[in-house]
Amino acid sequence: MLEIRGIDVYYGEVQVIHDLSFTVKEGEMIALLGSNGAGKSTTLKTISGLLRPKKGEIYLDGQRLDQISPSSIISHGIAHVPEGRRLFPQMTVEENLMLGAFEKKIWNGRKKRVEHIYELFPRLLERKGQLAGTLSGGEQQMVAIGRALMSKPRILMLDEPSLGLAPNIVEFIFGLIQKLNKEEGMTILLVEQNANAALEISDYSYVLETGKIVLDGKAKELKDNVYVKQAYLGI
Amino acid sequence: MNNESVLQVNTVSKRFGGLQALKDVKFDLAPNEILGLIGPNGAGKTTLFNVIAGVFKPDSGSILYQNKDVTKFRPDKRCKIGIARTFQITKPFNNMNLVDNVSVGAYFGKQHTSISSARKRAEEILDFVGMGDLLDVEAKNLSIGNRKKLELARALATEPEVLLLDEVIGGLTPTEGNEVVEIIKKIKQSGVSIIMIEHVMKAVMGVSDRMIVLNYGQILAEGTPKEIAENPQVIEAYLGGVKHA
Amino acid sequence: MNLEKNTSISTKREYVNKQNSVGLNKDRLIYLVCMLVLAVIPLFMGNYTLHILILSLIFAILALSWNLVVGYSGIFSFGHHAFFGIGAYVSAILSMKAGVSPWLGLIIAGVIAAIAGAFIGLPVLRLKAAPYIAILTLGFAEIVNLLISNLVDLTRGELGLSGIPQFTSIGPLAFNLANRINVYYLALIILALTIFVTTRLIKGPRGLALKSIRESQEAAESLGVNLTRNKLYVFTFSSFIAGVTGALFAHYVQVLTPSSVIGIDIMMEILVITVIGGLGTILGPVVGSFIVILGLEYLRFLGDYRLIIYGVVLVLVIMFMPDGIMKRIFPKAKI
Amino acid sequence: MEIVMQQIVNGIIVGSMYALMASGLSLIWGTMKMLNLAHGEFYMLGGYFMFFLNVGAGLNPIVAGILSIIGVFIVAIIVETIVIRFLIDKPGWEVNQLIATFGISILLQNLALKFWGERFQNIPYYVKTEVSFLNVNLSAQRLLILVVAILVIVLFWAFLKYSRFGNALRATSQDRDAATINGINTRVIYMLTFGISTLLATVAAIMLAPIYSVNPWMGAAPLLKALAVVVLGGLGSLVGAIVGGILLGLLEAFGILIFSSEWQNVIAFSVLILVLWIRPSGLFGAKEW
Amino acid sequence: SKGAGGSADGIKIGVTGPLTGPTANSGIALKQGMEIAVEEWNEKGGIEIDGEKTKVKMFYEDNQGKPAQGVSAAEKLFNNENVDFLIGDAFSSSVTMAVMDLASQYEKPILSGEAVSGAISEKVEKDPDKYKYYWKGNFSSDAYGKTVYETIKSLIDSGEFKPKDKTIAFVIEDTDYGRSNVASAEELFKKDGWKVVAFETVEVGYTDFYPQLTKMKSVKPDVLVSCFTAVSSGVALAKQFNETKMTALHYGIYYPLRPEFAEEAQGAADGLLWTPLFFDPELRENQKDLAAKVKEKYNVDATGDHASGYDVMKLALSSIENAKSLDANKIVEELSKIKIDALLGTYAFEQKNHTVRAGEGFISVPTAQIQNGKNAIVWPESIATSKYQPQSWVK
Ligand SMILES: Nc1ncnc2c1ncn2[C@@H]1O[C@H](COP(=O)(O)OP(=O)(O)OP(=O)(O)O)[C@@H](O)[C@H]1O
Ligand SMILES: Nc1ncnc2c1ncn2[C@@H]1O[C@H](COP(=O)(O)OP(=O)(O)OP(=O)(O)O)[C@@H](O)[C@H]1O
Ligand SMILES: CC(C)C[C@H](N)C(=O)O
Ligand SMILES: [Mg+2]
Ligand SMILES: [Mg+2]
Repeated sequence: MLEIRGIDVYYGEVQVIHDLSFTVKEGEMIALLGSNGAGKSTTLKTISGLLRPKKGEIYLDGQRLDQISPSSIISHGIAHVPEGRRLFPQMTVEENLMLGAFEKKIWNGRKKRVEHIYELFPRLLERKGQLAGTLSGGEQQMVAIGRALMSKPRILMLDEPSLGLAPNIVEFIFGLIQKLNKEEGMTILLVEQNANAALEISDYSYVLETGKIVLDGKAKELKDNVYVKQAYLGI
Repeated sequence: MNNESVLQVNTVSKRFGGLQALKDVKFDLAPNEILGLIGPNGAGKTTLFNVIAGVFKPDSGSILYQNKDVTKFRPDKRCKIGIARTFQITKPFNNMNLVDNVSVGAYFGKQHTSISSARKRAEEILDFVGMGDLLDVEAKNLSIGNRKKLELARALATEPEVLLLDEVIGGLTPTEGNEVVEIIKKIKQSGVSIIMIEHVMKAVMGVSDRMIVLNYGQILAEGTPKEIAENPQVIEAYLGGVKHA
Repeated sequence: MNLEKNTSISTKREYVNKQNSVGLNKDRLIYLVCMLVLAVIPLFMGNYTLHILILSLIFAILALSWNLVVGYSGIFSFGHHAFFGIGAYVSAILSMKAGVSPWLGLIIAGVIAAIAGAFIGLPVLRLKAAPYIAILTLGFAEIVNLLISNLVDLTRGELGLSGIPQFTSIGPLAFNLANRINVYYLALIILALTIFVTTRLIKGPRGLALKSIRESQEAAESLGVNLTRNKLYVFTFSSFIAGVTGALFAHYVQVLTPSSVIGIDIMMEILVITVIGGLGTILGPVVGSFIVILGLEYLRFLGDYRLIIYGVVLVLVIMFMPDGIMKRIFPKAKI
Repeated sequence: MEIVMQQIVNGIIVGSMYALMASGLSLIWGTMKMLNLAHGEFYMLGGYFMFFLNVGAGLNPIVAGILSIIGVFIVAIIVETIVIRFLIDKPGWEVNQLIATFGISILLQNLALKFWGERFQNIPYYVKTEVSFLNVNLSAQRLLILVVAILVIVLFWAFLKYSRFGNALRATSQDRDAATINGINTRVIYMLTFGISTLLATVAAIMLAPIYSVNPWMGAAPLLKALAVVVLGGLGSLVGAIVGGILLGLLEAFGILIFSSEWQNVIAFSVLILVLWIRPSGLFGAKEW
Repeated sequence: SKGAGGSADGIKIGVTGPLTGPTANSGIALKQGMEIAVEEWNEKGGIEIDGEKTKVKMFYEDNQGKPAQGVSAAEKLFNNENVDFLIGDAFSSSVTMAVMDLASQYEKPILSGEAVSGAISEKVEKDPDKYKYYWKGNFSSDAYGKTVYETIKSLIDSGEFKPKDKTIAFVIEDTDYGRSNVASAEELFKKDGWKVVAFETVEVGYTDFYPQLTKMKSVKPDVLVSCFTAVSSGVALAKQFNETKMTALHYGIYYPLRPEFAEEAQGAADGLLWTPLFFDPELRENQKDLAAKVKEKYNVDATGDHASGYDVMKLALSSIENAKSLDANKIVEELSKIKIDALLGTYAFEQKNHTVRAGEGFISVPTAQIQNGKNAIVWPESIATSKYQPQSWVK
C-alpha cells in the first residue's frame, strides 16, 4: 500500500537518510526501530511531506506522494502524530480536534466525527473547552492521536507516542493503538524507542541505523534476534 | 535537623494561578544517594526541580543545601555552590559546538581558572558520556537522545554535589538507556547525590536507593523501589497493570 | 569528582591549542591585512574621499559596538543611536559650554553613554522576546531624542549646535578640516582598539557567557552564568563605545542636530551595515560600513533613483546573501 | 468637564486607528514571527489608492475603499510571494526580516515620491454633517472612523475565531508543522495573513486620509505608534492591540492637555517602558488569538 | 585642458540641496530656478572673466536635507568638481551651518540660499574672519516675527481687531525653522504685554490637532500663530481649526506659501493671514516672466522656491560678473558691495553678519491674506493690494 523507494533526505547539507526503501501493507502494524538520530522521525516527516527527499520516490497505492503539496498528504489518508505531540497550545481541545478535519471534504462532517473521538477518549470530552497547552502530558498525547483520527486516515503514523508518559498512560495508548489496528483495520506505522513494547504489538518491523535499514523481519522473530536484543532491547 | 542530608526540601508549596502545582512537599536527600522521583504527568516533578534549582521561588517553604537556606539564591548562584540540573525539554546552546556547550558549565559552574582548562575538562566529560567523537558538532544538529546526553554532560561539568536529572533516559532506546544508567552509577560513585525524574520504570527502579511518588503536587508514597512497585495507591495512580522492575 | 576512565583525549587536544595559539594564524593575518589597507588608503585620497572614509570608520565602530549586543549576546537593542547621540551631545556641550577638552570629552561621553546604557539595560534585562527589547530600546532612544530637542536652553533643540570645537592639536598633529587625514587615523586607532578589545572579550570567558545567554538564558543560568551581570556588562560596554563614537563624530562634523545623530535612520544604518557585513562577526560591520557608506555616496549619480535602488539592493542582498559578506568570503574564519 | 469628555473622544478616535494598525502588525507577528517595518508604507499605499480612486477617478467612497483594499492586498501578496516567502524558512530570519522589510519600506516610499510626488494630497470628507452628544461636538467623519474601526475589529475577531480559514490561521501561528500535517497549506496562510494585515492598515488609511493627508512619508509615524501599541498590549494579542491602541490614544490626548505637545511622545514612551518593566510581556502578554 | 586658469572649462558653480527626502520638492524647484538663471546668463554669452567671455556650468549635489550628507556633497564639489563658487546649502539652515565651516578651508565663496536661521548670522557675527568667504543669501528669521507682530499691532491700532485679554497661542513644528521664527515673534508680543497661553510644538508632518485645539478652546487665546514647513500640517490645522470652531485670529507662517495649501484647505483657509508672500506672479509683474519659463521648460507651476533659486543664482553670478575674475577674494569683495534688484526684492548684505537685509527697500516680508481663494497683500500698507477682511470666525 505504502511504498518507500530509495529515498535520500538532507537537512541542509547533511544527509540523514540514505537510500531507504521499505513497504507497508494494508492493515499491518509496522514498528520502525532504531537508536537515537537514526532517522526515524525524519522518515515519518518525509512521508508526511514536511521534508522532501532529494532522491527516490514514495508511492501510495501506486500514486506518487513525494511531489504533491505537503498539506494535501492528509487528504490521501495518511495522518501523522508527530514527535512531541505538537498541539496548538492556545486553542481548546475541541478546536484542536476540529482542525484534524480541516480538509474541505470532511470539514462539514467534523461535528459528528468528533463525537467518535470522544467515545475513544472520554477524558477529552470532559476537557473539550480547556486550552490544549494546559493539559497534562498524557492528555496531550490523546489529543494528538484524536486529532490525527479526525481525518479518518487509512494509515496512522505515530512518532514515539509513549515518550515521557506515565506507565499507566503508556499502557492505555498502546492498547488503543492495538484496538485501532485490530478492530478498525487501520494501517499503523509506529516509531518507538520502547522496543519491547513495540515489538510486542506489531506485525512486522524495520530497524534503522544512520538512515539505512539494517534489519527487518516479523516482529516476533526480531525479538529473538541477538543483535536486536543487544542493540535495542538492552538485554 | 538531619545533619546527614545534603539537601532538604522543607514543606514547599507552589501555585500557578488557580493550580496548586506543589503542596507541602517535604523530603531530604542523603549524601551519595540516588532518589527516584516519579509520578503522573503534571504531578509537579519538574516544578519541584525548578524550585530546587532556583528558577521558581516557592510560595512557602524553603530549600536547605548543606544546612544552609538557599531559598533566595538565584539559579546561577545555586549552580556555583553545587546544585546542577538538566532540563526535561532540552535547552542546548544550538549554535555552539559541544565543547563550548559543556565549557560553559565547566567554566562558570565551579570557576575554572582559564578557558582552556575548562575546554579540556569539557572534552573529558563529553568523552565520558560517550560523545567524544562529536566535539566540533553544533548542538542544533543533535538528535533527541544526544541532546539528553548533552544536558547531562553540561550539568556534570559544573562539578555538582547535587545533580537533578529530569527524564534523561526517556527517549533513548533501552540499550542506550542502560548506558546512561551506567554513567549515572559512576557519577554516584564519585560522591554525587542525585535526584532523578523518570518514567522509564526499569531504569529508575534499578538505580534508585529510594523513591518518592508525587501526585497532584503532594507526596503520595515514599520507600524503596520494591515497596513503591507494590504500593496499590501508586499502581492505581501511576504504574498501571504491567509488571515493573 | 574523578572521571579518570573513558578519557582518551589525546587527539582532541589539538583543538584546544588551536584556539589559544599565539602565532600568526590565518585570522590574525586577515586582521593585519585589513588594518594595513586601511592605514595606507588615505594617503592617496583627496579631502572628499577622506571625509567619506572617516564617516565609514565612524559607522564601522558604531556598528561593531551594536553587533556586540545583538550578534554576540542576542539582546535585540534597537536604540543604539541613543548612545551615539548622547555621546555626541555630551561632549559637544561640555566643550562648548564648559571648555572641556574634546579629548577628555571623548571619555566623558563614553562614560555618560555607558551610564545611560546601564540605566536602560535594567528594564531590558527583564524582557525575553526580541520585539519587546527592540521597541523598548527604540522608545528609549525616542525619549532621548525628544529630550534633546525639547531642552532648548541646553541643546538649542532642533536649531542644533554648531561651531563645536575640533580636537585640539597634539604637538604638530592638528585635527581641523584641513588636516583631516589625522582625524582619519584617530578614527582608525579607535577602530583598531575596539576590534582588539572586542575580540579579546569574545574569545574569553565573557564571550562564552554571552553566547550561551544568546542561545538559551535558562540553560546558561542553570550552568552558573550570571545573567544580570553579563547582560548589563555588555550593554554598558557597547554603550560606552557608541558614546565615544558619538563624540568623535561631533568634534569632526562640528554640527549636531537631534535628527542628525539620534534619528531612527541612524539605527537603520547601523542595522543595515551590520547585517550586510555579517552579524556576529568582527570584521563584518567594518566591511559593511565601507560598502554601505561608500556605496550610498557613489550612487549619487543615480539622482532620485538612488533610494529606490538602495531599497531594491537591500532586499536582494538579504535574499541572496542572508548571512552577510564576511561569512560568504571567509566561511570558516572566526573574524 | 466638557474638555475632559472632548479629550476622551479625541483619544479614543485616534486610538481606534492605532488599534487597527497594531492588530495588523500583531497578526503577522503571531503567525510569521515577523515585525513588518514596511507596514506604514502599506498604509501609505492605501491612502494613495483611495486618493486616486475617490478623488482622481471620482468613484464613491465605498467603491473606492473596497478597490483600494483589494489593490493594497494584491501588492502585499506580491511582496510576500517574491520576498518574504523566500526568506522566511531560512536561518537569520529574525534579523533579516527587518532589513528586508526596511528595504521594502524605502523602496515603496521612494517609488511613491518618484511617481506621485512630494505634494501631499487631500481627500474630502466622506460625510459632511456634524453630530453632538454629551456636550461633545464632532464631525460625522470622525465618528465614522470609530464606527468603522469597531466594525472591522469585530469582524476580524469573528473571522479568526469562527471561520475555517481563521482557525487555520490561528493553528499556523501556533505550530506551523503541525498545521501542515493537518492539511493546512501554510504557504497560503502566510500569504493571506500578510495580505490581511495590510488590509487592516488600508482601512486605517482610508478612514484617516480625509482628516490628515496623503504623502509618501505618511506611514512612518503610524508605524512607530503601532509598534509601541503591540508591545504595550502584548505581542500576538488582539485584545492587547485594541486596548493598547486606545490607551495610547488617550495617553497622548491627556498628555497634551496636562503638559504640552512636545512631551507627547516622551510621555507615551515612558509609560511604555514603565509597563514593560512591570509586565515584561505587555498588558495582555500571552497570545490570545 | 588648455591654459592654467580655472576658466578654461567654464565658471563652475556648485550647489548642494535636497533632491530626495521630505524636502525634495523645494530642492528640485530651487534647482530648476537656478537652471533658468544659468541659461539666461549663458544665452548672453556668459560672464567676462579676465577679459574673456566664459560660460557658466552648474553642479547640483543632493544632500537629502541632512547636515553630514551636506558636507559630503560640498566636499565632493570642491574636490572632485573643483567648483569656483558654492551655493550651499540652497535650502536648509542646519545643512548650511555645517557647510559654512568649509569656507575658510577652501577659501572659495559660499553663498547659502533659503536658509533663514538667525543662528547662522550669529555665527558669522562672532567670527567674521573665519567666515570671510561665507555669505547668507537670505534674511534672518527674526524678520518673520517682526512682520507677524507689526501686522497684528496695526490691525489693533486701526480697530479692525480687538483682543480681549491679549493672549496668544503658538502651534509650531519642531524644526529650527519653526522654533526660530516663533522665538522672535514671541519675544515681541511678550514685550508688548501679551501672555502666551499655549505653546505646542509638534513633530514634522504631524496632522492630528484635535487634542491641541481642544486644549486651546479652554484657554481661549486671542491670536493663534502657527508655523510649519510641512504643508500637510498646515492643511490639517486649518481644517480642524474650523471644525472645532476656534475663535482666535489665525496667522500662519510659511506653509500657506505652498500653492497646494489653499487648494487643499479649501474654504477652511479663507481669511487666513500669513507670511511670507514672496512669489505671486498675479500680484507682482516682475515674476511673470519666470513663471512662464518654468511652465514652459518643466511643465510645473512656479513656486517661491523657483524664484529663490533664480535669485540666489543671480546673486552669485552678478558678484562674479562684477569681479570679472574667479578670484575668491575679489568675488566676496563684490558680494559685500552688491545691491541688485531681483524677483523677490532688492538684495544687499548686512556687513556685520553677511546676511541679506530685510524690510522696506530690500527684501520685504509682507503679510498676505487669503481672500476668496486668492492671495492679497494686506501689510505693509505701502505695498498692500487689498484691505484686511476680518476673519469670519473671530469673535
Ligand atoms: N532540524 C534538523 N536540522 C539538522 N539536523 C537534524 C534536524 N533534525 C534532525 N536532524 C539530524 O538528523 C538525524 C536524524 O534525526 P531524527 O530526528 O530523524 O532521528 P530519530 O531516529 O527520530 O531519533 P530520536 O530517537 O532521537 O528521535 C540526527 O542525526 C539529527 O541530528
Ligand atoms: N510556568 C508555569 N506556569 C503555569 N503552570 C505551570 C508552569 N509550569 C508548570 N505548570 C503546571 O504545573 C503542573 C505541574 O507541571 P510539571 O511540569 O511540574 O509536571 P511534571 O510532573 O514534571 O510532569 P511530566 O511528567 O509530564 O513532565 C502542570 O499542570 C503544569 O501545567
Ligand atoms: C522651509 C524652509 C524655508 C526652511 C528654511 N529654508 C531653513 O531651513 O532655514
Ligand atoms: Mg525521533
Ligand atoms: Mg516534567
